[in-house]
Amino acid sequence: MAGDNQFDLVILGGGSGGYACAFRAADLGMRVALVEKAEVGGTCLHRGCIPTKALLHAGEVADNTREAAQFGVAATFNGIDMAAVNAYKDGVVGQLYKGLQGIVKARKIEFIAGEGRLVSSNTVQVNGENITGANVVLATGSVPKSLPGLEIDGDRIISSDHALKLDYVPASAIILGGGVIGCEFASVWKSFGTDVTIIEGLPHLVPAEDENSSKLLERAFRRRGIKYELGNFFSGVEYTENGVRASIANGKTVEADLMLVAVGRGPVSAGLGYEEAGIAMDRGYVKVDQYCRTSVPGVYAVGDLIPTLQLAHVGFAEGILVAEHIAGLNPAPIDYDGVPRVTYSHPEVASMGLSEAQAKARYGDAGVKTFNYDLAGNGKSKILKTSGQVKVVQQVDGPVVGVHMVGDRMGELVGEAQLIFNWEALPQEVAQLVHAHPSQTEALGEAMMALAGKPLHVHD
Amino acid sequence: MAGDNQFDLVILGGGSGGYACAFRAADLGMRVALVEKAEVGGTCLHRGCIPTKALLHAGEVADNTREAAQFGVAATFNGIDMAAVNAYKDGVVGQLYKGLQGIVKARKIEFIAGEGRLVSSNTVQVNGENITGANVVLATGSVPKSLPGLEIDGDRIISSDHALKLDYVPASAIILGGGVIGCEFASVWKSFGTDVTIIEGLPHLVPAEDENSSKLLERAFRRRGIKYELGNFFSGVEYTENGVRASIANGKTVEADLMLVAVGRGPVSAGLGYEEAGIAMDRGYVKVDQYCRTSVPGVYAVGDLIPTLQLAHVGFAEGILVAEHIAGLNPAPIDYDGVPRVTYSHPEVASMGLSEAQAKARYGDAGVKTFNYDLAGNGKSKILKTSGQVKVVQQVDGPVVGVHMVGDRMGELVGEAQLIFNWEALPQEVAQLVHAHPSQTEALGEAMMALAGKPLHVHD
Amino acid sequence: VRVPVVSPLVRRLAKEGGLDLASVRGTGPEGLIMRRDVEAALAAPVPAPVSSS
Ligand SMILES: Cc1cc2nc3c(=O)[nH]c(=O)nc-3n(C[C@H](O)[C@H](O)[C@H](O)COP(=O)(O)OP(=O)(O)OC[C@H]3O[C@@H](n4cnc5c(N)ncnc54)[C@H](O)[C@@H]3O)c2cc1C
Ligand SMILES: Cc1cc2nc3c(=O)[nH]c(=O)nc-3n(C[C@H](O)[C@H](O)[C@H](O)COP(=O)(O)OP(=O)(O)OC[C@H]3O[C@@H](n4cnc5c(N)ncnc54)[C@H](O)[C@@H]3O)c2cc1C
Repeated sequence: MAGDNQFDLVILGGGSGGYACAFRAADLGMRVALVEKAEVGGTCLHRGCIPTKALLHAGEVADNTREAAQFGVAATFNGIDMAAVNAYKDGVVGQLYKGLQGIVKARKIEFIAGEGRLVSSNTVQVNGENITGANVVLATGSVPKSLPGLEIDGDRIISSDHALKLDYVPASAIILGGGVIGCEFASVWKSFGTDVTIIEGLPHLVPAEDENSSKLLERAFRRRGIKYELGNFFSGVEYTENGVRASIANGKTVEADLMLVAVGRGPVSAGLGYEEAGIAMDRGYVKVDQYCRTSVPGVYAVGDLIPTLQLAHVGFAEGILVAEHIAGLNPAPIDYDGVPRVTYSHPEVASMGLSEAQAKARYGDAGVKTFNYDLAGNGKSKILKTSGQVKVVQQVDGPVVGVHMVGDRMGELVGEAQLIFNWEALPQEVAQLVHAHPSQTEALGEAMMALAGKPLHVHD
Repeated sequence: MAGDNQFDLVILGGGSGGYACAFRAADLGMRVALVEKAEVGGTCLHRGCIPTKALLHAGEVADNTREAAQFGVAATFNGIDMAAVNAYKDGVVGQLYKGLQGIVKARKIEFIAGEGRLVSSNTVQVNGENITGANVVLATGSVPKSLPGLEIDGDRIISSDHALKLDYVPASAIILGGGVIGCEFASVWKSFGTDVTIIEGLPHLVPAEDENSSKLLERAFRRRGIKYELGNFFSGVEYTENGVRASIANGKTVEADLMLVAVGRGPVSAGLGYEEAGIAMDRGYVKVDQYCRTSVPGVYAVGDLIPTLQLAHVGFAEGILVAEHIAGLNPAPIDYDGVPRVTYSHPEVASMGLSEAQAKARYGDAGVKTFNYDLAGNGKSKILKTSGQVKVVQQVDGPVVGVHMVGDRMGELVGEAQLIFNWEALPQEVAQLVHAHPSQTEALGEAMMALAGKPLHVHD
Repeated sequence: VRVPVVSPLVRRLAKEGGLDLASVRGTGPEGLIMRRDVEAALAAPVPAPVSSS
């Protein structure tokens, strides 16, 4: 650490939100201290986005291998070598981690290893030393939550943190929670050969998505043999001789080797001095305005610590916004409707903007037009043997206000959907651009053509 | 056939250009006759885009299976079952063909099976009958070309038509021509286990692409063990006992089981009455203006028959343009720079707009700025174990004028790149939208952020 | 009736600049209004009249 403990910016927490803020602030010429008790990269790199997607890709390879004969490839699937899967996953994480550390160094950010605590509105205490900054950013992120009375033992009742470190493939698993994380693990484990049952109290899987997407995912999961119990809440779990037995409010029980608790994540804020410094909080989250300013001048908060979408790229955006705001660049606040969302299961669920229900609430039932393009008409999807739909929600005579996609590899289409939504494009403005053939992006193009009144590969 | 042979529109040829025109014209209320000597769908569906991409996907599955251990999946690759590969490929084609036939029916297009000939500016003769239309569209497409004196025997010296029907995997193959089709077959065959050598007279593979893309593809092919001889022209071929021996102008020779001739495609126009009807031609191509009008009023031409980019989606666009132009909708002419281009090899090459060299020719050396984002920094690409780059060409202080990408699955990113290019977006307009993490679209986002002066995951 | 513009971005640019697109002459194909046309109109010394639509 430099002898001088006075910085332009002190950031507490080096996850997606914290490090993005540090990178941008350093870029803008600030002297930045980044305080991190574990590893730069945070949840996303070490316990979240990246390791889960590596597992999902290993699952895709396993499925490809198992189903190779469908494509004319003679192959034998001999099983999952979990040690090798973990070596692959850790290799990916390790390389990206090295990359991040390199950027921290290159941008001359003062990385301070240690657990920090806010001791005043401009001071973070770490390793007994006070680090002060003209501005402070709180970015301590989140950790897995549980339900009242449900104890995560890390062995048979586990969180995503443990699930990512399992050194074996469970023969059977219960997944408590059918949101993004639950569905991603359901997908991985099924691909690895586990007998999976999801318990979700709400009536649908990925309940935050447009109902059409939920239904399509449910259909695909059913075909894959992933079981789910929807619409009835979990009522308890007990240990059996070799596993666990979960009960559901409707009286059913499910037995399995282990249970993954994926009921959400809670902010890391207790005992860190936030309240003492006068920062307004709400159920553990730090309250902020549209520039991520807390109630205390000079103190900002970003990422999973604030009650916005818990996504790594939202953390990036908030971190960058804060750095630019401090630098006086007058950045525009983030339009959270404009943030792309992806569930990387097999099949993937990707979306932008408003669901049909949300759009109708905003524009009235008669103010909304939708079109569902079925991937059955899309050549590339047929080649991949994936099914699903691209659903587009349009404000009548106006722009596209929502895009909802289900199908393998749909996550990459959200890049185009994001421009369409954020730039308020009219369907005809997209429809006049002919998409590459044969690609999955064509499905988006076909939906826009249909909404623009000029359907191409569509059965009338 | 209806008793009445008088139509609003007669289209000669039911490939991508012809059927898209028929669909749109029928949509707009015209009575349409579609004359086709073989099958609706043409080259693209039956002998082009679709079957090649099915083979490429089978190749991907084979590679995945072979390399499964890298991802922790224990598997044995037992070889390619060409009969099963062909059944898969034909299944995909068959389903899409059925879909197309359904649309022809649903839109009440008069499908006339038979070889047609233009006998006057408004009449096509087929099966001895005259079919007249207020307007006529020529859409007879293209077929594989060869070189002077090089005879395609369909056995050891073959075209893509034959290559798509092979019922065995050649042990070795020479590919004459390193363009899109040549590189796609090189990729497929290598995945299937063939020893492949490409002979290309120009100094690079995919020579129409930005030089950076060519170099990246060459590097990737070299790593895959695909051999190539660049910069020296093919000088001849002779039969050996069991195969062929090709000679190159520099004196080298290459021996293999067979040789695929992929030196381009020529228009189908000879003997069809075009010249006799007074239609201006140029080396077999039909000459057209920006609305695809030929020199004879009322006669249009679209697709591979005219000297524009030989791509299925260009055919679609031209077909639609013609239908809308005839209907008086005043469509804007096609901006051919704005058409996405994809080579679906492993890795893929995808591009939009101008190469760096083209941009410099247009805007001057000082008028162009570029940025290359290496996929090594992109999490999702690391997970897929693919390498490559996203290169963006910007007019200084202006919009993005070119995007050039190499890497597995980059073909789907061209959807977003297409909007950026065609909508004249500035890098900062894209940069302010945070991309989904972890996705390959992030690489495009990172390149835009870097050009906008706010690099995120970039080593300075 | 919508005025044909090259992109939603250009529409937004015009809206943010208080520019009535109907008053802009497009220099693209078929009179399509390009980014350069809107930028030129916005930079013009005498601002184009804004319609109260
Ligand atoms: C299984 C899983 C999968 C996910 N998949 C995706 C996905 O695919 N896409 C996506 O966008 N998002 C995904 N997420 C969410 C994403 O990981 C988070 O939104 C993101 O990591 C939040 O970033 P953050 O910076 O706010 O917090 P975190 O990443 O949690 O970082 C907080 C950092 O602060 C440090 N810290 C905490 N307290 C202190 C202290 N007192 N002193 C010093 N340091 C401290 C922590 O060690 C940590 O490094 C996933 C999450 C999980 C759990
Ligand atoms: C191996 C290969 C791979 C390709 N991959 C791609 C790709 O991935 N993406 C892409 O965009 N493009 C690809 N193409 C190019 C694409 O196939 C063509 O650009 C497209 O098919 C051109 O469409 P068209 O309608 O002009 O001609 P065609 O598709 O050739 O159709 C012409 C039709 O006219 C019929 N016809 C001809 N003469 C007569 C007559 N006298 N009477 C009646 N009917 C007649 C033919 O039977 C045919 O059906 C590929 C081509 C090949 C060969």
